[in-house]
Amino acid sequence: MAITVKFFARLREELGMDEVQLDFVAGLTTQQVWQNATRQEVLPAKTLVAINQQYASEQSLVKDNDEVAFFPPVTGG
Amino acid sequence: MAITVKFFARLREELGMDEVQLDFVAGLTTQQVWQNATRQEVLPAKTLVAINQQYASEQSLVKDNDEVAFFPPVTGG
Amino acid sequence: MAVYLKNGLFDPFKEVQQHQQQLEANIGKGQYGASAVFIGSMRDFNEARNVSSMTLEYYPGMTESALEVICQEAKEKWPVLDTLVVHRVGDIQPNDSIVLVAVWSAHRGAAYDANRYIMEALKSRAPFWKKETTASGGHWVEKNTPA
Amino acid sequence: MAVYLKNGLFDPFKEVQQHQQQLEANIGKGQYGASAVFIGSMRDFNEARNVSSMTLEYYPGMTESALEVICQEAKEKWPVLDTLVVHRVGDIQPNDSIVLVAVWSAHRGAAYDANRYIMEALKSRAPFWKKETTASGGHWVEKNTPA
Repeated sequence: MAITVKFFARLREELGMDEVQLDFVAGLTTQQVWQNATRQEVLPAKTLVAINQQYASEQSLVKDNDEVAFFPPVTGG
Repeated sequence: MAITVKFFARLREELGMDEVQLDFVAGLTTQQVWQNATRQEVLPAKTLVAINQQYASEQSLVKDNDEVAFFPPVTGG
Repeated sequence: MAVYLKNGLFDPFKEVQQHQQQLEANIGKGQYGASAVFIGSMRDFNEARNVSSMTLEYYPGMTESALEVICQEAKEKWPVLDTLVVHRVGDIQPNDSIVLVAVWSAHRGAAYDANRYIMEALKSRAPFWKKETTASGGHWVEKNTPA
Repeated sequence: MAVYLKNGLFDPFKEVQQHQQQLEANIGKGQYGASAVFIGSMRDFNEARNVSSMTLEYYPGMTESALEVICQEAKEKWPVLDTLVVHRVGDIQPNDSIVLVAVWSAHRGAAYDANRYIMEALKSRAPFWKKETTASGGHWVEKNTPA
């Protein structure tokens, strides 16, 4: 009964963590997972969210065993 | 006092000549040079014309020592 | 259709040639008439004036699948015979190749269009993040340049 | 800016690499961020079903200058650092490279746009004529395929 939360790039550096395990609580959105994981009220503007390596929204619901990731706008290529 | 007339590709094959020298006559257009060189009344449709290796029109005037070329639509690349 | 992430220098022309040989082995020679290749490389100036090096972070697993989805979309939109994407990760020096996109098709329009589609989608959706190092320290690149 | 006509096989990737080395020697490394390369090659099917070989006729002098004018136009329209055009003439076999267009620039938009501009202009204005050979004899290609 857990979820994995990952942070990348600037977010990873600013939060000082790249991955954290949280107990699973039914009915949470990614936005609420962010709050629980970081103890920050709001997602920084333009933060991108993925669930199980697919893009998702702040309102997407998180299921048990999900991998939730937060990262800044991408800058590859 | 001469001009050079060149033919390329299908025109070259159909006319059976790739280059001919004509006496220079002042005031001729490329269309008239075609007539003098080939003894054909009209340029085949879509024929392209160049004077001194620059695109020209059927009405362009030909000067002494000019190189006039006639060729079909290009198909490179 | 192939996607590779490389931690270390790669030679984009060698990659294209090798992939093309595989393609010819698979579908026969004389099948494609057009190959469009794009190579993005690291300049020594960007948001900061003098960039001495760069680190490319990525999201193992998601980055690969995002690139595969993008290439699949291109194949659905245009009559493409094959695609190749190679992208650097890790530490990068100026003038190194960062990204290679190659598309093979029968006619040029599809090759050009699909190649550019893949590059634009990669720039906006593939999880990569650049951190540039200059004399004054490191900073994250805020956003990609528009096309 | 270079234009070459080749009577005989050429390796497009080697040509691009050689030209790029020259470019780096001239302007320094780390100056260009984008290279767009297009390669057109001979398929074994075209207007006729099975094309066994092809001959490319050209207009010595005018063909080279037409290509140079086209590349110059591209440099005036977009912030391009350098261009390379290589085109085969003479006898060509299926799968041979026919044309190579390479463009180097700081950003990808200019590289893509200038490359395609050069190819489209080349197809419509550069004096080359293809004659295909099939089992039933030779015939002149009537017109180029649209993009």
